[in-house]
Amino acid sequence: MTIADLYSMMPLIVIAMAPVVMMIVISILRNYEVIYGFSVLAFIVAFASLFFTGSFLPRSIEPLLIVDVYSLFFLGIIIASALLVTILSHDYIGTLGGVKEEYFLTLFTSTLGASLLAVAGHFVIFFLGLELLSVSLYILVAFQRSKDTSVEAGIKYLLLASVSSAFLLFGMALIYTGTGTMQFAGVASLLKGSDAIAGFVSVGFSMMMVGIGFKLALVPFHMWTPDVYQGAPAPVSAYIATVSKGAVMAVLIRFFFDIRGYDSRFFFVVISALAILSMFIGNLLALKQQNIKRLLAYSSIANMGYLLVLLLTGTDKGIQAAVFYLISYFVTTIGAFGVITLLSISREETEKIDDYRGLFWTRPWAALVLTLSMLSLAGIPFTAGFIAKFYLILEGMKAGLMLLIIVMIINSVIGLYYYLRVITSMFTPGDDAGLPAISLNGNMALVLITLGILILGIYPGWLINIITRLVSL
Amino acid sequence: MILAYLILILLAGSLLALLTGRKGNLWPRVISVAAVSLDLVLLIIFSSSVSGTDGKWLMDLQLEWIPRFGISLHLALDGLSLVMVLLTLFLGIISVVISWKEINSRVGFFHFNLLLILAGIIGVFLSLDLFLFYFFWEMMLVPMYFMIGIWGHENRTAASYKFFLYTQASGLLMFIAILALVFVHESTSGTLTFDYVQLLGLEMPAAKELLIMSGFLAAFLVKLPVVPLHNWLPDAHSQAPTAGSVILAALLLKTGAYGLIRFVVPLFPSASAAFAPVGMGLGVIGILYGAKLAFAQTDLKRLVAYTSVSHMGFVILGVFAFNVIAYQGVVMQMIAHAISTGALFILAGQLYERIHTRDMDQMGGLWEKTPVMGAIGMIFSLASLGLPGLANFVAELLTLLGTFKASVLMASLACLGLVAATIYSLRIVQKVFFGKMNHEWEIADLNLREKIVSAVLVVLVVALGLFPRPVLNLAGPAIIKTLDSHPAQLTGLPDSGKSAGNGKTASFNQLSGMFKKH
Amino acid sequence: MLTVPIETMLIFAGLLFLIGLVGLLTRRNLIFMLMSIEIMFNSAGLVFIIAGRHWKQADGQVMFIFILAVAAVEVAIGLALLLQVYHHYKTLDADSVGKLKDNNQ
Amino acid sequence: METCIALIPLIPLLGFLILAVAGGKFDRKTAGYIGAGSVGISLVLALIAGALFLRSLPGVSSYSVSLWEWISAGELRADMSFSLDSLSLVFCIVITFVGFLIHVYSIEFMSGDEGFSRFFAYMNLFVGSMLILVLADNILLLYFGWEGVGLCSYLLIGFWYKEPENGYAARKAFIVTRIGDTAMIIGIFILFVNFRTFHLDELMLQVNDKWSVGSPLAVITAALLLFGALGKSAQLPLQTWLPDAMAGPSPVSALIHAATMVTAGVYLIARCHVLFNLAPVVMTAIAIIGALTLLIAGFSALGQHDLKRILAYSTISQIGYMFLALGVGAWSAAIFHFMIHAFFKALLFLAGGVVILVLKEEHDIFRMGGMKKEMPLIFFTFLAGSASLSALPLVTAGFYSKDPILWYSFSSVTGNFWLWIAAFTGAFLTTLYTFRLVFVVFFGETKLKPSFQPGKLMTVPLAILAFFSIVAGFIELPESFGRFHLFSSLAENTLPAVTVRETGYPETLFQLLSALIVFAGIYLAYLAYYKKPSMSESFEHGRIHRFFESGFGFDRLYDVLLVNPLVWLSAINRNDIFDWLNIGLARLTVLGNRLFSLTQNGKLRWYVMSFTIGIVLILTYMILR
Repeated sequence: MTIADLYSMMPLIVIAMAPVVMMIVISILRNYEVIYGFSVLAFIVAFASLFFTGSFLPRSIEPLLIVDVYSLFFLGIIIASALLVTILSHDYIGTLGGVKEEYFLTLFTSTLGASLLAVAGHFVIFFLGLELLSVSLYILVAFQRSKDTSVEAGIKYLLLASVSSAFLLFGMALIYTGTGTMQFAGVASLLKGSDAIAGFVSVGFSMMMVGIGFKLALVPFHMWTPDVYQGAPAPVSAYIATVSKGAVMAVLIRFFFDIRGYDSRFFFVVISALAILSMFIGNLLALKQQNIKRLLAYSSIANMGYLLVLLLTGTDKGIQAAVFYLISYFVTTIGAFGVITLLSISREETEKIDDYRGLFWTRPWAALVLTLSMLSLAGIPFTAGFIAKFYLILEGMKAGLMLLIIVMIINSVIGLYYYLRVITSMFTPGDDAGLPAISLNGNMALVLITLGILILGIYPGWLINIITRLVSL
Repeated sequence: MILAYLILILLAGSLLALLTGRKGNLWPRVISVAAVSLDLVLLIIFSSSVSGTDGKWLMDLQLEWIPRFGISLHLALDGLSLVMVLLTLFLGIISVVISWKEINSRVGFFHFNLLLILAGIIGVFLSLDLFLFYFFWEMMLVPMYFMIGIWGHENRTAASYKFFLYTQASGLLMFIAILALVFVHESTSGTLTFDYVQLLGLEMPAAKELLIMSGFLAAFLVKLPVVPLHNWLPDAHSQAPTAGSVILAALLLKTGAYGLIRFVVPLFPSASAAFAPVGMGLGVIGILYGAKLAFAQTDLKRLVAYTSVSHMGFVILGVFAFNVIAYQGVVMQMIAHAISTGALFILAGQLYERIHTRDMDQMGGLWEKTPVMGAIGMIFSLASLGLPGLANFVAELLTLLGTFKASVLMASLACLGLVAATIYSLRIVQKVFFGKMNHEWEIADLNLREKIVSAVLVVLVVALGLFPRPVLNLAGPAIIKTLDSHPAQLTGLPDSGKSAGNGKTASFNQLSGMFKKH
Repeated sequence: MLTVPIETMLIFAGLLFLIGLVGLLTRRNLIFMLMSIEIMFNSAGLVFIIAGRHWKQADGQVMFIFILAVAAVEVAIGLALLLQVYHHYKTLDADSVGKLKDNNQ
Repeated sequence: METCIALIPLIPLLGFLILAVAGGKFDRKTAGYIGAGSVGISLVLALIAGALFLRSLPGVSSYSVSLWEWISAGELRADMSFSLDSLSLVFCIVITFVGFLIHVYSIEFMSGDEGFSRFFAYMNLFVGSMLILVLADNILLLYFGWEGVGLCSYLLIGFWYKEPENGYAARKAFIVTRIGDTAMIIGIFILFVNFRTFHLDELMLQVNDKWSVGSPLAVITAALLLFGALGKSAQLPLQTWLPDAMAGPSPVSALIHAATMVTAGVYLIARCHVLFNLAPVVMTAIAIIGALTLLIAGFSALGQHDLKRILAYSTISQIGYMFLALGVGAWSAAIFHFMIHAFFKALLFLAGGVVILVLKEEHDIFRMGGMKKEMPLIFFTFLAGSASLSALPLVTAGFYSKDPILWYSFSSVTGNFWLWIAAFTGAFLTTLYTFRLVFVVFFGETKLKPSFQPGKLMTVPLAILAFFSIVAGFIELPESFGRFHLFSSLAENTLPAVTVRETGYPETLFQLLSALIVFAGIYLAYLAYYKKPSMSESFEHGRIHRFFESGFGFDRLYDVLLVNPLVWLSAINRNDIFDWLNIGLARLTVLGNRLFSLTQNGKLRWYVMSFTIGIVLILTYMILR
């Protein structure tokens, strides 16, 4: 391992070191604000180190890690999202009773897991990263242990995630049995060589799909999503919806493209089916949902369904579109959850859509952010979601995936209905039911998010240029 | 650059209105009027300084936007769009003025939306980049949805959903079609571009052309609207606040018609020619079905909404007749309908303000109390039935005549719409202003502000009825250019005048020929 | 030494996995469910061992050790959560822990 | 000259504009002066134009003036331009002259009405539109006036808007005529598509040039135009609106019946005579329709009790005569009858209006009586009008105008015996119902006392009209009376002369017969309604009477055939069947929502189950593929 290898792992090292330092600090001085400040700083440093790392790329640390621009990009997305979630969590977690400093610590460990996924080139890292992510998330989901739903969500998430991990693991084992290697590239090269894949290798891929499908919340592995989103503290839901999914998407794309899954009819059919099911069922489930967190959960199911379309394009451009879509989806989702978080008191969350009545008039600023988020999710011009959908449809159509695109269009319309329901509720007259005031800290995050949504929506050219220049496999 | 300013001024105005909304209700109103007037003045000054009768763009602006996809901010103005933009700005001012007293809550936000809609509509009329066009096309929806949903009548929520979902669904189909078109162009020429000018004259297989065109048609026909895709309209129109109804009827519907002329016909010449019989049929169905339903309504605004369906039937009829006369008629119809229907909605709003109902069964005999309002109502009802001397007559005449050249059968059926229009229009006057008073309404006649608005509209509808030439002359070159190379024009729809020159023979063949064409 | 064909071994592991899965589906007690998951993990571990032996690599065994560690973590956190669940719900019946669901049923 | 022509229609329109915009601000006197004055000025201008025109004859047979280019699109071009020839000159003068008198009369008649200035605004618009119609040099402008006239009839019939029936009558008038107009506009389209011009003279030239006699296009076009004319002129089968149109004030009826509206159809056919000449079938149809209408309307008039409805049916009947004349190609006879009819019908309506006014809106003639004693002046003028309407031989203008029609219906090349018989029977009916009216209203005992005596503003116009009803006929004498054809020689500058066939019978014989029938009619009326009222008793209450009273049941027929189905049609599907499309879709998605919502039951084991189902499905696909 050379020094360059070390440099190329800088972001990971920063993220890994942060919890260590935090533990030490906590043991010396248990102060919420200090820990919070430190974690924000650490994330910023990690993010900054990305640029430093950039000059040493691409580099693969055999046989486990692949650090290339692609993974760097995902790292950036993950870290930035985690940073935003951290900032948004401040007020919410601050009002929790009992120990709460460990929240940020756990956030780091889970981010480390997610980061590992982004650079994974090997089943071991894949598995370890996933487990690190999951285990930390169990804690985060159930962090509010005085609340029964939070605990329930935690145990549900734990059990189901474990089952899915078991599937994933069994699948990996089968593939390893068939190919004798656990490196993505190795698996891919072996698969290319032989036309007839052994039966159990295919079974292995299928079982891996369960594990990945679970994390991405694809139908029919989606059922945990609404329950966990609802039970978990709002910022954690945001985290699950973004970082966790983004990381898994990163590894899925890499793996899928390595083995050229899009060329296989089997994968094509299965992924298409998952995508179509996710779109329809996700959107239909959200249609009449009264709980905004569950609604966002269902919406995330549908959105992952949309994203799968790009997986099937099998081109760099498809990946680029996916990256753009993820970025815009993250900004938007964090925006939506951010408003929920900031308007919630940790004991009693503001999660019914009706709770937001009159928000337009009592809290125009928060309402604006939530409205923008909803419009962005619905893909309306002026928002990031519009360009993202456009990009997605563009690449999807170019790859000739007409059926999926049509399904997506139909679902966009269904989806629009429930996003509008949220907005309508906000401008329906109602009273300010004692929602908490938003702190400066929270407002800053909201400003960032709003700018993000608008800039990506109005002038996305620069980002698209960067992505097309840098991101490829 | 002036074209971009037109939109930017409105956007800036909308933000200002939003921000000053807290300071008081007057500010947003003044700002809105100022912004729209400024636009109008600018446009008039600059458009009068450029002259172009040869069908070229009067103004043209192209800025980079998303170069990766060949998307640019391409705005251009020709006679047709100039007419439409002028109309938009004019009715924009009217909309602000009529909301002066009607809208008293969230005034800042209201005007924010209003100006945003106007910006979107102007964008639609000016865009020459298909992506930009779609961008503006969708941009109009959200503020309109707010307008209906916040300031609307009792069923506003359902109406706003219906409006948004309908138009969004059809818009997405158009979006797909845009992409498909762009890809076809890319595969033949190798460049990815959304630019209208470059996409013109693209050769493609007939089936594909038809398919892509149907995507565009979906969006435009829903907006127009055409039966049976019209259901969003009565709800949206009747539930929206007055300014919303006016903008919906007078402007939003026109974007559909504009889209047909600007995009469908030039981009898909042969497919549109093939579609013509169906299109005309839809037009006729719209005319008659809209009229039939208009007659059955008791809700005044709903009635007027269905008359829009009927009147827009003439537009689609004319568009698929592919000749200059019909197109001039379509342009006139857009303007005339905008004015007359807008005025009727304003009237309904004024009545609602006074007696708090839109149910015509509750009205009656109001002439006695409000002769001025009655006279205005009468004039616009007459306009709506196409009385000569008013703008609608010129429009319907040209449309029908143009259609007659293309298809005798369709035009003749559409003429039945004239009778139907008489029936429903007179019903308005009869039910609202004539007869006995059902209730002892103690209502005041129009005040000065309302009088001025109505008077301006009356003057306009009469002036355009008697002197329609400014509009016709403005739109003329653009129309001729649009139709110039259209196959329906070249293959020769029956040119009976010329063939009749052969003498007194073969008249019967001619006639049967005329019937057969479509 | 008796050599068992790799397919047989895989089927054995598969059955083990299936036992875990069926256990998961049939048992209502959360502790039993956790145990079933352990079985599933271990069946996967078994396959890694088999494969490692088949390919004459140490990778499989390394992976198994990772699995053991991870499983331990899972169980540790799982049990901690179970305590909390019991605290709130006074039961470990999986079907009774169901406050989170769609309400409009 | 040109200015004159342009100003003739514009001045009444200006009057309309002033009254409409600022009507409320004037007192009644001013409003009346503006209203009547503007028509008066038009009259003067028309007379001047007429004089100039006559002086320039025969050198120049038409003048035209173009104001501005109205519509131009593609090859289409229509100007706001007027032209004056002998045909339009006659119409102009009659319209302005009779119109002026009616306006003057109205100043007094309407003096008690609250909508005074509105009334005059409408009346001015009416006259203006009619003038546009007759002066238009292109058919589109003609249509402009045509519709304007229809509008004004609507406005004026529904003038007393508070009675819903008036509104319905007004609507009926507009809609029925609009049906005709729609046919007409299609006819105009055909003309334009074939000749690419709207200009009337040019059109007629080209029609003559390019279409052969009896060619289908010519026939269809002529038929369509005819249909338009039938609507406006209240001929079969579109006659039903006119009797109901009595809802308006009496001067309005006078204006509609005498000078404007209903004669528009006659004008149109006369104006397009070239086209109609090319369509002999249509010409025959016109003649037959005219004959049928005059009979049906004559019988219907006999069945009416309402004074104004009697006059209304008599108008339909008289227009039927004009159509008959047009149908047999006796163009100038038709126009001549139009002119004379304008005088006496205006007179009758105005005089009748006075009767109704002074009897406080009593319309039933059987509740009147003895008016001769009460209002002798009205009686004499009314008598003059009646005599003229009945075509009392030699002394009335009606005789000179109607007699040629009777004669040509037989002697024209397209005329025949049956047409003559119809016209002849019609003449008898006319006399009968006219003098029924006279005897019932003016003779016998006084049943109602007049509430006041009419003033000068009313009586003077009556007197003038009475004068013209008697003497105006002398400008055109039948062939058998000598060669004095002032009118037809003027008209024949524009219209072709009638072609007469050799019948073998002298004209005098027919004149004698029609004179006899007139006297027979008067005598019968005298017997049945004055001398021995019992004679008519059984008739007045019989079933036939009811049939006549209902105008041969056309209204009922149309109700059953058209109106009811339409009302039914609008009643069904009031809520728009296509809405179910949305409702269905919405329900479908909500159903999907409910269905899938069931799966989210919060049960852990079920969630694991879904995993299992998922993997089983995938594996199944893998194996089966």
